[in-house]
Amino acid sequence: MADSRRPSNVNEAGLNKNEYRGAPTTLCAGCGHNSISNQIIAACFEMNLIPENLLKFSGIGCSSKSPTYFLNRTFGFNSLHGRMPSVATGAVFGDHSLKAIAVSGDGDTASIGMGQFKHVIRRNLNMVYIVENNGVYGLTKGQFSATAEEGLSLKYQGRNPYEPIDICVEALAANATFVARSFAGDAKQVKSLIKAALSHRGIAILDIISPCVTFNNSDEAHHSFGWGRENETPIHDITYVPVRDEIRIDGYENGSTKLVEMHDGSVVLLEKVGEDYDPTDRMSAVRLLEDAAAREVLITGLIYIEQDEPTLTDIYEIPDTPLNRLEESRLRPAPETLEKINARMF
Amino acid sequence: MADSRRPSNVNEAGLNKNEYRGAPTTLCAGCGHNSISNQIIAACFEMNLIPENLLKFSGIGCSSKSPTYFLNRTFGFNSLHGRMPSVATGAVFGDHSLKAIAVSGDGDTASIGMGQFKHVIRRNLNMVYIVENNGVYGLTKGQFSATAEEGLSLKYQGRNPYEPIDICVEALAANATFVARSFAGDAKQVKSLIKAALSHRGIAILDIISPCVTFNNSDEAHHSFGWGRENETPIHDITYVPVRDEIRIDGYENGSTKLVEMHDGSVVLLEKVGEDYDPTDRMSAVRLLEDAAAREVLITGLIYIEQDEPTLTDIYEIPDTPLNRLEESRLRPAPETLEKINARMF
Amino acid sequence: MTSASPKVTEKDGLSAGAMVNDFSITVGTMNGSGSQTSNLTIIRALFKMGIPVSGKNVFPSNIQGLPTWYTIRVSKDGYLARRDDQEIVIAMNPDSFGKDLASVTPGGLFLYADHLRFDVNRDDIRVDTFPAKDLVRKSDTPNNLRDYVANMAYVGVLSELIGIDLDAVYSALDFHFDGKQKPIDINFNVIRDAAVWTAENLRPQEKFRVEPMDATSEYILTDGNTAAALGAVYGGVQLMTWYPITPASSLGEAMNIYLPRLRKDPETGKNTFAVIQAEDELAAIGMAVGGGWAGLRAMTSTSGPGISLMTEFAGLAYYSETPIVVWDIQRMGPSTGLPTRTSQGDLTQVYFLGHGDTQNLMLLPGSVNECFEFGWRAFDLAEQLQAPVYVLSDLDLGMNTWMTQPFRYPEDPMQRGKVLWEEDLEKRSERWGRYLDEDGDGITYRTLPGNKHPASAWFARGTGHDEYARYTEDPEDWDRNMDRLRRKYETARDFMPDPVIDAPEGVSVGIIAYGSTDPAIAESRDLLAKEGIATSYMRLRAVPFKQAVREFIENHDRIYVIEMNHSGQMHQILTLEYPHLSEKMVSLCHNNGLPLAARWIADQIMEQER
Amino acid sequence: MTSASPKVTEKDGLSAGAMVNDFSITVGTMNGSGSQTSNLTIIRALFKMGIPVSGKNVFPSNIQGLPTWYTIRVSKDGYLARRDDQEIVIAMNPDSFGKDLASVTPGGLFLYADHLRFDVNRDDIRVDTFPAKDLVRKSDTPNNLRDYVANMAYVGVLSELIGIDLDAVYSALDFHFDGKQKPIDINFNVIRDAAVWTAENLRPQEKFRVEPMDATSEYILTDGNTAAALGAVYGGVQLMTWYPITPASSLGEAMNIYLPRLRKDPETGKNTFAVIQAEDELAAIGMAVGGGWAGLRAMTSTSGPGISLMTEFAGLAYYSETPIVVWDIQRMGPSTGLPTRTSQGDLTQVYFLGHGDTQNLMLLPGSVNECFEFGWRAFDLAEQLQAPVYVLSDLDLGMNTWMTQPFRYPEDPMQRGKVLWEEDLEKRSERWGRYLDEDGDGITYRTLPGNKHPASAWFARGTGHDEYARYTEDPEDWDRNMDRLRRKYETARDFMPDPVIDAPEGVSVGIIAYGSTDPAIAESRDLLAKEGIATSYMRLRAVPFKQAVREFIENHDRIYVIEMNHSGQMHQILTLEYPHLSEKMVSLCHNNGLPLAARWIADQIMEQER
Ligand SMILES: Cc1ncc(C[n+]2csc(CCOP(=O)(O)OP(=O)(O)O)c2C)c(N)n1
Ligand SMILES: Cc1ncc(C[n+]2csc(CCOP(=O)(O)OP(=O)(O)O)c2C)c(N)n1
Ligand code: SF4
Ligand code: SF4
Ligand SMILES: [Mg+2]
Ligand SMILES: [Mg+2]
Repeated sequence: MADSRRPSNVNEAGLNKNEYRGAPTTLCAGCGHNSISNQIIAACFEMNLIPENLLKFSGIGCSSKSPTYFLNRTFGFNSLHGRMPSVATGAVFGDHSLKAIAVSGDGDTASIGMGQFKHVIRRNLNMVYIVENNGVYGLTKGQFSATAEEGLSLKYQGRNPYEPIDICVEALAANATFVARSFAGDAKQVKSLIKAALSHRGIAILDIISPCVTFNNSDEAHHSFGWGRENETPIHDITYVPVRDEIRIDGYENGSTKLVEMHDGSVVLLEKVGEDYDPTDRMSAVRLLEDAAAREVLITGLIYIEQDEPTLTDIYEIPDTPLNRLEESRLRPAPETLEKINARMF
Repeated sequence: MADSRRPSNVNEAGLNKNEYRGAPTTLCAGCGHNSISNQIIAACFEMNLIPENLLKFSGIGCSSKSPTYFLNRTFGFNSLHGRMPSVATGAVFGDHSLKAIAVSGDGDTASIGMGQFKHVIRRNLNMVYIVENNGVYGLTKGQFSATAEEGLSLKYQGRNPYEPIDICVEALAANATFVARSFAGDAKQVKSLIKAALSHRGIAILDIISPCVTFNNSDEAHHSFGWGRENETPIHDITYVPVRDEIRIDGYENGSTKLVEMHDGSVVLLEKVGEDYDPTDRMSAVRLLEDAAAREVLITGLIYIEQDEPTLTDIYEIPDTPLNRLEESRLRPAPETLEKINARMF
Repeated sequence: MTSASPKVTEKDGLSAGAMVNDFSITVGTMNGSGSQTSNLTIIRALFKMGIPVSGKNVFPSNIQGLPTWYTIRVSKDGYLARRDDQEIVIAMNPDSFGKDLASVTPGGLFLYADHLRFDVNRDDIRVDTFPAKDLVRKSDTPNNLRDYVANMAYVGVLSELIGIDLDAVYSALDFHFDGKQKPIDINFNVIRDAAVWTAENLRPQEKFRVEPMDATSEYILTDGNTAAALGAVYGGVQLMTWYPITPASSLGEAMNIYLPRLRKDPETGKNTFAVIQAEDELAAIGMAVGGGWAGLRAMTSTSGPGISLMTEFAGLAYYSETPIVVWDIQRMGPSTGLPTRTSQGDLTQVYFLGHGDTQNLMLLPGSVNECFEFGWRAFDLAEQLQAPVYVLSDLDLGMNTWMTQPFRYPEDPMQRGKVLWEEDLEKRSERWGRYLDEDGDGITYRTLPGNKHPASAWFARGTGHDEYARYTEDPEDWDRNMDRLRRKYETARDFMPDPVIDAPEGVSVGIIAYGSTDPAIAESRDLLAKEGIATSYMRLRAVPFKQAVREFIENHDRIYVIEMNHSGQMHQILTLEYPHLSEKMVSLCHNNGLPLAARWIADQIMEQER
Repeated sequence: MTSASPKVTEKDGLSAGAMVNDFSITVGTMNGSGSQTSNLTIIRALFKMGIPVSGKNVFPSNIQGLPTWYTIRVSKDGYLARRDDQEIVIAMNPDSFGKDLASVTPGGLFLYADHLRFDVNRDDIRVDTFPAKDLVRKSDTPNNLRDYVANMAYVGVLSELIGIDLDAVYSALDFHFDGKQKPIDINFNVIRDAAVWTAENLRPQEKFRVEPMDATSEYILTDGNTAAALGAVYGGVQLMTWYPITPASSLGEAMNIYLPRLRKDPETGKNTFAVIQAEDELAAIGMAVGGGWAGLRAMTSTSGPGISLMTEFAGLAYYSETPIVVWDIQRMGPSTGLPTRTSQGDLTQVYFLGHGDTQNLMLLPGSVNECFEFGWRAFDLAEQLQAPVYVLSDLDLGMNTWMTQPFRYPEDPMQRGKVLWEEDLEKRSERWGRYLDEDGDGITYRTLPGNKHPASAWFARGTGHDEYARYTEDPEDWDRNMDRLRRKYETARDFMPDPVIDAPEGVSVGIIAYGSTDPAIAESRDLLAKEGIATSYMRLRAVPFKQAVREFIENHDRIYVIEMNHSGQMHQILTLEYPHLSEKMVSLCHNNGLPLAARWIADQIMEQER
């Protein structure tokens, strides 16, 4: 149902794809992060989002640089290492009508950022939180991150003796309302999950294995392209169906496909691949992840979703008018009120 | 089999109980933390531990003050708010033959301390980590902590809109090798669990509900004495049997009792109360906690134990002689070695 | 109703040696025992009688069971500073009995509850006991409340002995319990019974008396943290992010009390604010930075340890030029130090807060009233200067009860600084750049998230950036930006509040101070004047300084820089600003946790001026 | 084997206008393209030829694909500082071609790979191209390595044109590839082929030549972070806790390399050390504090952002008097700033690090060799003074390749400070107290965990404590302890390393500097001498200062304090120490991310001295 008067390279928002791009990337050629940036661009373009209606956030790292490389027309804050969640939390109160997209790294989130990661989830901030997970510190040249698998060996670093932190397990433990895992090598799934996340109200954690081709891409490494291609095991085939295209869905209604209706009316189709999987059941999510870790397979897909929790800004009952547009008359109480207060001060 | 020549008030270490006490408490009368301190004293006394063979650590808070009130003859560090784990980690390398006992609060651990809490677990530091969990910030006069239940109302603070963080769930997510929950009102169980924890090699997380009688002790509050007494549901009866008393165990060997042999040869007896529970199975632990949270009951007992993971100091392969006793000859390489290095510097 | 004993109504109090409305009372109790209500009741009653009064709470860093002291000073001359002398001491706590007894000034009065069984070995003071527990038992107080109410006994005894009007006491209780009759009666009955018992059993005394005055009608009674919170409320605060810490917590809690009452949106009835208790101070300031960047009036409040944790974000706010307000209610450091003792020890740290080259803006409130003023003004400054503004209060100012002038409604409208919205960008011909110094004052124009103009967006960062907020490592770009920040700092001088100067003609001795020491300085100047030493006084209200500061120093031969820290931190900052004047400046520091006393200041200066 | 072209062997290089062993070469490449190997090969070859040489890497804060520059200076006079002039420029990167071309000094030489298709618009320089890709293609280099090896082409071209001995080049490769023949051959073949091609196709030049000297045999070639790590290894470091950050990471990584080789326990073969990569800087310093308290030689290394995060722990270490060593490899701030650019911008922050009243100890290494010395000495000082010791290096010193004197084995045995073990406590009659100042120097005796003596244990805390480490809020206790800390700080002056002073008789102009600027200062003094301006020079090596510092200032009329920051931070610290001498001290700051050049210093001083 494309609009006939519209030039083919322009979406329903009247924008062409370039208007969703950012500055040229300065990341390494082949870096997983670049492909994720591309899927963010594609998803926003295809969803007809207005760039000015979004917000970008990141911490510090190669991954955290990537918001420079998408959505030039979107306000953003490249904050501090591990502290992106707090900056995003404050900023969203400025205009809660904007949808936030955050990009972080495994070091930025699971090492220095663990505390803020946990607490932003607990507050259910309305934000897509992408962890570009490569098991190393890219920007500081290849030290172990907390998600590196036990036994991994890296130049100058020796052998990693610790069990990895599982971003999705941690997200579930903190009661995240949307938890997904994907693989930068699986562009189609990455894009579908980003679209679903953008349609979710509340925090959406996307743990995307995004290989560092420079420092951690040997085939045995669990965050490499090679290992990912070998071991990726989708729990379902995901298709995102935008709001107005429900007609399209009919075909799918059948036993082998699960249908998740999102708040904005769009629909996420989960087509069965292996055994049945219900992403609305916490325990099966936990079991899935425990089992995947034990069997050392890279399961991907929409692991968990819970749609009825209020977001942080819901809880605070602020006006529809963005707070940052309220004028003085609505911010400074009248003089009489102060007289009353003075009188009350004994 | 008490030693007949020994005066009755003296243990096998030749010490009387007073030698395990600390300074008089300055906490509120009736504070749950005080009863925990008493159980620490009792456990160490009954286990015949030498105070100088232990270490004490804490962060900041009423709970973190409590190490002042036990084990006067033990070295300790009352560190910074939320940062006890890092200080303990460094200190244990000074003399890894010492067993560390740490006391923290729910604010100290689950709010500001979440990051270090997670990472000290990941490193499996050989330490008993007690969280005296009262759902509030006691020392700063009663603000919500991150473990406060949703809907709790407190003076000046209003209503808590967030879901609580579950210390045990978080500990499991981070692969803790010993996870237990107890209730300060259940002195016997607290003492048994502390003894078991002291016999565990590796990190032992004890989440002990320890009511703040001054700021959060109304009967409906989930961290109150009233609520605890009403809702405590032990998953088993725990008895700690010290090394030399194995004979005593024989009686117990039967279907209704599980037997956990600890590294030091002591044994923990878990006597069935409700349905069977296997504390060595991660998934049942997770299920147990999920279910308890849903049913709003305070389950207590030894939730999970895994005994074969190396501790942090094991991993680092340091000599048996404590590092802090190595003399210069073992710390400073010989002059020739430096000449070689200079020669190698092109 | 008048005081239970007729004697008091006779105005014979002004006999020789009598000290009318001019002495200090210290009560030694156990914390968590409810004595705070009794002490506030006394203060309020005296205030109600029109007598200038001040209270200093010296409490331990725990919640219940340790000795705690409350000192009330009445001063017909309106001196509000702490005094070392205490003419009347009331002892309620066995653990501090000895200390309390020893602390009575010779010729003074010592009162204690008769359940404390100690023998008194001083004959240079008057000593009386009273049956605190008895009085409560005899009253119809419910058992569970008796321990708390026991402290009301000394209110009654004191009232009777020094002549506090029981009407005034009653209205103090009425205020405290918000008109709730039951608690008012329970407490007042004990007080009245105690007064009656005193009249009947204790020898009246004429030496220390209070008599009604009319010196408080122009004042209110409150604390600096409440004032700061209210100032922020009237300053239009939109985002308050905090983490509990003594002595700053009551600021955040006052917001929880007043914002819901005062800041419901007139149009929608919704909240025009959000107060978030963060998981720690890093998150608290991080949220504030996010909010300030997004155009909100954002603030956080903390104390020393929190400031230390905020250091990295402070640098980001400084360098990304994000407006935020940070209240530092100073307590004694280094490290965790003494959480319940006051100090002015964070100046140099805050001045240099952040790695690399930073210079921060500081406001220094000198009264509760000024806490209110800076509560709103700090936002104007932060948004006009696009920088973090640090307000350095302290425990004494923030938590103690002060008589202060009523809060003044902000005279001028909010200053939101250089912000461009859609229509502003529409109007422009030339391209806008976030860090483009169009006006030459170092302050550039910013746009805010939510702006729908396609040219409005920019990517904020703590890394090197050019005029268009693009990342750059070019040496010239870096230099140019740092020079502009320096320029902005110079511009800031004009925006910061003026120092308060009292420099009489021909006076050669100057005093420089700031913050909560103001009353002590004022009183010490009178003491010095009596000794024939005339002084000028400049109270600094902000860093960086104005021209006037330099002139004050130039116009005096010797300047004493008086402060409550160990290193003479303001003296250090003044030395850096005016090295060529440094020879004139003498650093006088006192920093033991107790508010400064005028006597100490006077002695120090006299020592050097003689 | 000699250089491929016979011409070069003729010693006619010293013709008029020729610059022998005295010019700079800059190579512009793309980072991540392996050019670092080529540049190091050139430096090492020159060093091998006995010619004083230095290299400055100016690289971007990303991993691959952006322009990066490497400047090599040869100086027969042994000057190692950066120069602004570059006589020879080699361009390998299309993205920086224009910039590179413009950067050649008039009369200079510009070489670029012929696959860069640009036209050159300068006739004041000689321009040549060479077939980098061709040469590689013709060589038997495996495909996957060709891009890396391409950069070897310019090594060959340059060697041929200016006369670098190919034997020296070969041994440089031999060293780099640790004797592995295959990579050595692959790279050397390309270099040789390029040299041959050059001899056959390019006009030889005599203007810029290198000729063998004997000026490097007394030196080694390495970087400051490696030196610091090795110094710590020989200082007996037992616990190294770090979190990755540029430019400090290579210090931690050097430990990972050298500790396992050098510090296996002679008796048990086990590790006498632990290196922990912490989850962040708060944990890194927290672990160090725990280790230091437990009697380990504990250290951490970081840069500005990390220092900021360590602030709260810095205060705890200071106030609990816990020995730790903190290396700050300074980079450009404020905030994240320029992670790959050098600066000296953290001085005032570190000096005042921590809320409340703190004064910290700083070491300021001025050479790679001194990084080694302070690597071990810092532990002696920290343990003797029971305080955190901060070693302020910078990116230039830490990461660039320097020729420096060989590392000297620590002259004196380890100083472990005042520690009491079981037998010491046995011996004592009087009671021991952790904070009891028995010697009057402010330094007290400590016991360590594991001590089995029943009287050895104490409870460390950041809160107020008395002589026996018991918690106290008593005002006198607080004062007394702070006074002792001040006393200890005075004691520290005697322990800190002396400044290095060169003050010729009768010279009135003095220079004060510190750290990595040393070579630039030395060279600038020669430039000034040529202009008839004699100067004295004091290189500070530590804060707090010794008497000698004051005397140096007193003995000169004008002192220039030269540093790489924006605020003149050392000038500020000197002003605070010697306000009465401040008029003499002029602050000269240069801070754009590039190491200081002698010319700039000389010009600045001449401007004022003329
Ligand atoms: C406070 C602080 N500490 C350390 C650094 C240095 N640093 C920059 S990026 C980074 C880690 C990045 O790793 P990750 O988040 O996994 O991102 P990646 O580069 O792998 O995509 C570190 C430690 C910093 N910038 N700030
Ligand atoms: C960095 C820092 N922030 C804040 C504080 C103030 N503070 C002291 S104790 C405490 C919370 C204590 O709560 P919890 O850990 O639950 O211990 P409890 O008192 O409840 O036993 C806080 C916020 C501090 N001391 N340091
Ligand atoms: S270093 Fe690794 S993570 Fe960073 S850009 Fe290169 S490939 Fe990506
Ligand atoms: S305030 Fe609460 S937590 Fe603190 S001592 Fe009192 S009862 Fe215990
Ligand atoms: Mg990573
Ligand atoms: Mg608590």
